[in-house]
Parts: sequence; structure tokens; C-alpha cells
Amino acid sequence: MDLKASGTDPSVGQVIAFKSRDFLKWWDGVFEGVLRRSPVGSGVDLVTKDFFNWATRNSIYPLHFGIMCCALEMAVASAPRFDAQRFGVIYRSTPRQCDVLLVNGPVSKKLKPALRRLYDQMPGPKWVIAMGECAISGGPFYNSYSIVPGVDQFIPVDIYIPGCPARPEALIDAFIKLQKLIKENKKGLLTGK
Amino acid sequence: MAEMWINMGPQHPMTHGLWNLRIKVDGETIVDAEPEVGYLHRGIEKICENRTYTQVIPISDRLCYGSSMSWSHLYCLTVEDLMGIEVPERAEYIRVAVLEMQRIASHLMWLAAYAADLGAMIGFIYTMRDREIWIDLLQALTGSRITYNYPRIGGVAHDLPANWDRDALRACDYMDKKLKEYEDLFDGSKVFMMRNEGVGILKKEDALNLGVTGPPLRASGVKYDLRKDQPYSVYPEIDFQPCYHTDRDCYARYKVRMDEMAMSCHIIRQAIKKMPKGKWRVVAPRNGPVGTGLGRVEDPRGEGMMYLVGDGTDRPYRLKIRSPIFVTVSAAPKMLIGYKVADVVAIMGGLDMCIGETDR
Amino acid sequence: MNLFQFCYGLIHWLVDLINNIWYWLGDHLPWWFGNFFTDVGDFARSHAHIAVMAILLEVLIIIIIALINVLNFIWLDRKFMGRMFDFYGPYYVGYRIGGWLQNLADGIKLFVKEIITPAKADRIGFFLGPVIFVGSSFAALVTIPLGWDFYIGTNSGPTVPGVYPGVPASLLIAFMFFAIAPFSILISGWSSNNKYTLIGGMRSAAQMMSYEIPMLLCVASVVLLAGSFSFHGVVAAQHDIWFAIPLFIGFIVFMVCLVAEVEIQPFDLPEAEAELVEGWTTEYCGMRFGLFMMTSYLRGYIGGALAVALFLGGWQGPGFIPDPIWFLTKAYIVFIIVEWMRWSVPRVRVDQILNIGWKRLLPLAMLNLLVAATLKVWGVF
Amino acid sequence: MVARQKRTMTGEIEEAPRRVDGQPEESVIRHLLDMFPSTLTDFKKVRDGLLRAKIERRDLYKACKTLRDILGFEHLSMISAVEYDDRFEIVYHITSYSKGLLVELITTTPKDDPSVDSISSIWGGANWQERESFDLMGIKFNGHPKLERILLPKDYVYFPLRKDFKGGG
Repeated sequence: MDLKASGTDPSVGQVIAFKSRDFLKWWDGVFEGVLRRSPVGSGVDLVTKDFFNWATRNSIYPLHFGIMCCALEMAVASAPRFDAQRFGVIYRSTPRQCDVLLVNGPVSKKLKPALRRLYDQMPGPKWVIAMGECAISGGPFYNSYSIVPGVDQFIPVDIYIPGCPARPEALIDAFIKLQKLIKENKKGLLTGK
Repeated sequence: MAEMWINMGPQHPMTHGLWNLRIKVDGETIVDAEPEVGYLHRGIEKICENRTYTQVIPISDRLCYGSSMSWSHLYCLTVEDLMGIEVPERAEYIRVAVLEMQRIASHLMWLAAYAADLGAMIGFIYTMRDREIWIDLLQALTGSRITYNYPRIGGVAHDLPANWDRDALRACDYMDKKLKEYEDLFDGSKVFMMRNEGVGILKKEDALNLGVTGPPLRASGVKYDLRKDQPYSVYPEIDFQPCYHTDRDCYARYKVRMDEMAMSCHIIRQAIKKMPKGKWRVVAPRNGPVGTGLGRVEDPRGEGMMYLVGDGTDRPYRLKIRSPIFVTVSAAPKMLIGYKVADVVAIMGGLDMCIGETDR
Repeated sequence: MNLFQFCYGLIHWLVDLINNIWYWLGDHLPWWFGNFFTDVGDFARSHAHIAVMAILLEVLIIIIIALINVLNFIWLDRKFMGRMFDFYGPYYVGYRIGGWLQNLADGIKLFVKEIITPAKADRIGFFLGPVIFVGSSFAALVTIPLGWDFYIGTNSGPTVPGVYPGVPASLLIAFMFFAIAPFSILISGWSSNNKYTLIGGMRSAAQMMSYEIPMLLCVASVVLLAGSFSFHGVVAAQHDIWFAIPLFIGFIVFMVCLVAEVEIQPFDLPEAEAELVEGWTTEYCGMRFGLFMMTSYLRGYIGGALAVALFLGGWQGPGFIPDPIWFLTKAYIVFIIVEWMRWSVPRVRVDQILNIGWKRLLPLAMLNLLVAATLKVWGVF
Repeated sequence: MVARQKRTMTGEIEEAPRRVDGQPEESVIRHLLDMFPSTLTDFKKVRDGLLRAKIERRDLYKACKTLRDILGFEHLSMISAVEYDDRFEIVYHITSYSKGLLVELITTTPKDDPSVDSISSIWGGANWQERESFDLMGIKFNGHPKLERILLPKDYVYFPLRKDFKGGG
């Protein structure tokens, strides 16, 4: 128990919370983890894998986060002409409810910690799309003193969209590519295989 | 509730770009505000020093993603001032038409973001739909949707495509109809007026002192438009009036931009009708002279300025860019203090932030 | 035959089916062993057991209907929004049925997502917020009857004149549970330890305070005219004329208050997307957020159902259409009108919403109550 | 701007009504030269509506105050800092809306002491522009209310627009 380590006088709420966490740990060791590693787990996975994968790839929530020119095209992609909502793409404003971090512009050294934090705040499974030359390699500003040359220097990137700025069609294509990517990397929920 | 600081940004739906607004609130009322920019600083001024004069044009396109044409035009204007180049008249008219199209597209983009900020999603959708028409026209001309790379030092890159002028006139007619529709949609909405009237008042003296330019300045009652008062290009030969408003609030800023869109349609019609035949480009020398050049335009967001120092080589020695929003956003505390948290979106949205040019 | 009788009969039939086994075992096993099975069978056949099971089945049926309706509502909302906005809405997921599966995909995906509790959040409040929100909304749901015979209740026999079937005073219970949700919003907003959620929670509390009163005054006028606290009584009183016609002011005030209570666009200050990132759900992720999302639409459904039951004549309509279908059709129409407003009106400000609540709606609601009292005194109702 | 001048002279353009006296530049020149006879040099009318002058830095604040309070220059357009081999030049572009004039005031500071008086108390719009010049070029503005980095991170140590900074571009 790390109650004493926290240094403060634990309130009743904290005690119950810690106990529930310990209970979960114990439950995992005694029952859930055992089930998960047994044939039951893989059997459940076999049944549900396709279903969960279908849901995951058909409901992509990117983060509403505009950096530079490509942000305009991101907005246009959800407007009537290009209409990314057909594919279930909805922009959410908070990183807690997103699946995809859409980096659409150059990342300056001042922004870098903030962007990394946004990525860390997103719940898994999560993906990153680097949209436009600036996010891929720094684009026309590749050797500037305040630009990180490429977002993949500090965040793993799944899809790259070339273009300066990338067109809305390219963004929609990237979402479809991401769907394919998710489909290829099908994983069970319990066993992770 | 005690006073507390709230960070709005860098990732926040209100910001439309990368900046951070720190506001100190007492309950819901703002008692202090402090904008913070620089998250998109790319060092464009340094980059320009290592490019040749021609190579800077694409970089200057990326200064402002909302209205890139006006910035590359401003850069070309500055270099022409430095080199003393006379631009063919046809090129000037093409530039005027294209600049006004860019202004309409930029204002539509602003209106979309503004409507979405206030919660009227339908405004976002309709304006984005109509913006595509202007983007299509510019795309037919330049082949690109946002960063055009179209003006050249001493003219424009190429002539108008066939039937482009006819399409542009049709687009103007369409836009006139749509502007009436927007007026019904926004001015006719009681809630929209409630959110705008009397919000974010910027007095005339404050606006002048704080260096606010463009539509926010004209909404504060100063009738000053660089196109009219310090004319560049062929604006003197075109009949138009600067749009201004005396209400000084968010509604006035909205109204000024709406009027400007109608006025831009008017200018495009004239420019296309008056456009002479002839050359559209003269060849500029590779090396610039020693000296300074100054360019000054009425950007959709305010007064855009460039100060260029040439040292006789083929590269600019120093290019200083004056961004309208960089100065305007420093006046934000003056407008924000005393209003509610929900008014932040109306006030800051009414300034039409474009971080690309702010941070450079 | 009402829903309880149907469930009772179903459970009875099932029990009889299974009791064959128990009694067979009781007959064929030795007495010291077989009597136990006979007792089990007897208990299963008892009225108490079957009635409890029937009520549980009723609740299950109502909740399943509500969940299907929620899925329909989300789909309808997005599709209708898409048509208003010149695009298709959800299209490719469930292509054959007009993109209906999109919501299902969203829900399942949120189920699969990781659940994060922020390190500095108050864990108990953070956990209890969604629980109270969802629980109270479902509790409000189950009191609303979908038809004269379609409700949760036990009185299966012939009713006494003046006593209506269903939960006694179901109207009061429904509004009581309906009003609990803002407290859970306040709890979750405070315990998320985030300034946006805190402001969202505070706004929600203020909004609830100012809109609960005019809404309940309108309900009071309806109750005054109907002379009953039961949904059945209110709907029965509208046999000749819908209450929306004599109490027109009250209907308008009620609809506005309803929109504010379920936090839909012009009054969705607690989750105002532009200024407070996602409002009070900012720190919630995964299925907790999914539950919030689903329940907010569920509250839209409850709101539509309340409006229909109180003002629009409930399930009364042409006789050849079953009651629940007629009721749901009206609820859908109310919901679509609310959505229409949602997508075309900007959001009001927090001081303006309080102004509207206290200075406009409250006097109007009082006036409406006066109208109702006058009608009652004149003996019109 | 040869082209533009030619056109304004030959075309049938109406002059803006506020420019009827024809010589607003002259009055500004005269007034400023009277006020600062020794420190204001190289006065020149570059073209219609654009004046250029050099001023020593000790008189900069006073000159700006004169420009705003007496001559009616309401708007500070731009502050640019330029680095030369032997000096820093700080260029102030000051606009008068009522006269339709733009004045280019150039102040020179030595290389080892890049500091001038802050004019942010005269024009509030100068506040951020001076901070930007400090941030990118390292010019110190005496009396500035909050002179710290604005575009670059707070812990940055270089002044990137100086010519001895080879860090990029």
C-alpha cells in the first residue's frame, strides 16, 4: 500500500479507491487473468475479434487541432463538398475522446511538449496521421531554427499524407488507408493476438 | 468562486490555430487576459534571407493560410518597389481581381469559423460550401487550393484561362444572392444578435493607440482603408467605398466584413470589365539593388507591411514582415476584460485570427 | 391485455414449461430428495415469484425499446443534420440501411477504448458521475407509459374508477428522476479536476435551478386541468382536446425548458464546445463518455415522451394504430423539431440563459398557470 | 514604385479630399526640423505620402511624442530592426490617418549597445512589436513594461535574426 508514501492524510474516499484498485489486481491474478490466458480467452477473442475490429475501424474520431494550412483542408474535408462524415469521421475537441491525432502543420520547438502531451492524453488504441509536408519532414521550413523536422521525431506516425497543403481528398484517402491498416492489424481484446 | 487562470490553448476549439489565451476569471467574468503566441514560429524572416528573391514567393504564400495570395502579392509589391519595376497594366488588374477573390474566400472562412464558434453549425456549413466556388476559381487560375504561388516579381505567373472572367462574373452574381441569405441567417437570428451586440467594445482611441488595423479598426468608426487612402496597384481607378461601422462591437466587425464581401464582388466586376489586353509579366532582374523597399497592402485582416533591405545580391538582406493580427491580438485584453467567458469566442473570433502570419 | 398481463402470462408459461422438469424429478426421486424439487416448482408457480419476474421483464422490455429508440434518434439526428447541411450524414457503415450501424460502431469502439482516470481526479466522484447520470435517466424512463396498456405496473385487474393504472403519481417520480442529472454533472465536473469541467458543472447547476421552476409550473397547470398525478390520468384527460391548445403558452415554455434541461444546442452551455472544450465530459473517455453520449440522447427521448404525454395527447390517435407506435411517432416528431432548432440556432450566453429563465419563462409559466386555473374554475375541464 | 507615381500624376485620379493642401509633407518636415535641428538628419520625401528621416536615439522618444501629440500621427505601423556590419538600425513606420502620411524614422544604435527608449507608452501597439524585436534581434528597449521573449520559448538563448546566428533558414 502506498498510502503512507503519498504523505497526506488519506481521506475515506482515497482508502476505498485504493482498496478497489487492489481488489482489481487480486481479481486479475485469481480469476480474470487466468481466464484471459486460458483457451476461454482465446475463444472469446476468436468470436469477438472481427466485430470489435469492424467497430474500431468504422468510427474514427480525429482530434480537432489545427496548426497551419492543412488545418483549413481538414475543415473543408468535413464540409459538404468532401464530407468525411460519411465514413464516420467526427472531430472531437478533447484528446480524451479521440482515436487519431491529426498533425497538420509544422511543429515548432515551443509546441513540441504540448503536442507530445496531447498524444499522451489520448486513450489507446490510437493512431497518428502526419498531414502535409510540414508534418512529415518540416516542409519548406525543414532547416529553420525553430521547427522540428518531422513529427515522427517524437511521435510514432502511422499514415503520411504528402502534399503542401494536402488536399481534402487526400485526407479522406488517409482515413480509408487507416481503416485498412486497422483491419490488417487485427488484435483480440483479451489475448492481444 | 475565487479567481483563477484558465489556459485556452494551444489546442482549443476557440483558437483556430496555435496560440494560447490565458484568462483570469472571477466566476464567469473575465478580469484579466494575456494572449500568448509563438507556437507556430517558423523563422520565415530568417529563411527568406537565404532564398533568392523568386524563391521567397512560395514561402510568403505560407505566411497566412487564410489569404496567401495577398501576402505573396505584398512581397512582390515590395520587391518591385525595391527594384523599381513597372508592372504591366493587365497584370495589375488580374492581381486586383484575384486579391478581392482571396478577400472573399478569407472572409467566408472567417464567417464559417465565427458561426461555428457561436454554435451555429449551419453557418459553418453554408459558408464553407460557398467558399468552394471561389477556391475553384482560384484553382482554375493557379492550380492550387490554398497556397497559390501566383504573383511574380513584375506581374503574374500566367494569363487567365479561357472563360475564367465569365465564371468570375457568374460567381459574383451568385455571391450577391448568398450574401442576402447569410444576412437572413445571421442578422435575422435573435440569438446571434444577442451574442454580438454590445460585446467586445473597442473604443476608437484604444483602437488607434493599440495599432488595430483592418476590419476591427473600421468597425470602431475609423474610416481608413489602405486601398483608398494609400492606394497601391490599380485601386485608384476602381470605384468603391471603404466599409465602416460605428458600433465598435462584435456585430460591427461582422457587418464590416459582410459589407466588404459585397464590395469585393463589386470590385471584381469592375476589374474584369476594365482589364486591358497585353502583357501580364515583365522579367525582373535576378539581383536587386542596394536600398530599401516598402510594401503596404490592405490584407483581409488588416494592414500588411513588408520592409525589405537589399544588398545588391540576389537574396534579400533583411525582410521584416508586419503582421496585422500580431498587433491586433495584443489589444485583446482591452476588449476581453469585463465580459463573460462565453464572449471570448465572439471577441477573439471577430478578430479573425490567422496564426501563420502572426508567428511568422 | 396490458403489458403486465402479457409478461405475467409469458412468465407463467415459461414457469410451467420448466416446472415439468421439477415435478417430474419430484415424482421420480425418493421423497427426501424429491420434495425439494416439488417445493421449488411450487415456489416458481406462486403469484409473488411470477409477479416479480414479470415486473423485471417489463423493465427489460421498456429499456430495450428505449435503447433501440436512442440508436434511432442518434441516427436520425445525424441524418437529419446531414440533410440540412447539404451532405449525407453516416453513409457507408451499414450501407444497406442508410448508415444506421454507424452509432453501433461508435458505441462498440468506445467500449473497446482504454479508460483513463486522471491522476489528480477525485476517483469516487469521477466514477459516480456517469453512474448517477445513467441511473437516474433510466429510472425516469421506466415510469413513462407508452400506451394505455403498455406501462410498468402490477394492477392487472379491473381498475377502480378514478384510480389509474401504472405507478401511482408517476408524473412526480418521472420529474424527480429527470431533475437529478444536473447534480451528477456537477459531481463529475468538479471531480474531474479540470477548469473547463468545473465551469461546465457550475453552469449546469445554474441552468437547472432556473429552468426547473417554470417547467414544473407548466406541469402543475397540466396536472390542475387533468386532476391526476398519473400519466394515464393526464392522457385520459386529453381525450377531447390536447392540452397544447388551451395551454399554448405553457407548451412553448415547457418545450424551451425541456431543451434546456436535456442540454440541446441553444442551451447546451455545460458542454459548450467552443469555449469549454467538451464541457463537463472533457476528461471522460472510453465507455464512460459513451454512456454520457448515449444518455444525453436518451434524455432527449424522455423529453420528447414527456412533451407528448403532457401536452400532445399521449397515445391517443386513430384507433387502428397500436398505442405505442402512435406515441413513439409523436415523440420522434417532437425530437426532430428540437433537433431542427439545435442545428440552426447559435448558443446563448450564460447570463442570457438565466435572464430568459427568470425574466421571461417564469412569468409566462405563471400566466399559464393562471389560464389553467381560470379554465378549471369555468368548468371547461 | 515608379509605375504608381506615374499613374497618379497622369491619370484622372481624384486626390483624397484630405490632401487638398497638397503639401502635408512639407509641414511635417518643417515642424520636425524646428524641434530637433541637430539630431534629425537626412530628411527626404521618398514619394507621395512617404517621408524618411534619421534621428539619433536620444531624441527618439521626444520625436515620437511630437509626432503623435502635435502632428497627429495616430498609428504606429511597424518596428523593424536591421543588423548591418557596424550598427543596428531600428526603423519605425508611423502613419497618420488624417494626413495620409507615412513617416519612416530610422534610429541607429552601436553594435555593442543595442538599446533604445521604448515607445510603448506612446503607442500601445508598439508593445508587442518591441518584444518581437527583442526576441529575434536582441534590441533592448529601455522602459518597456514587459520585455521578454514572445515568439520563441522562454529559455531560448540566441537571437536568431542576427547575421552571426547560422542556425537555419
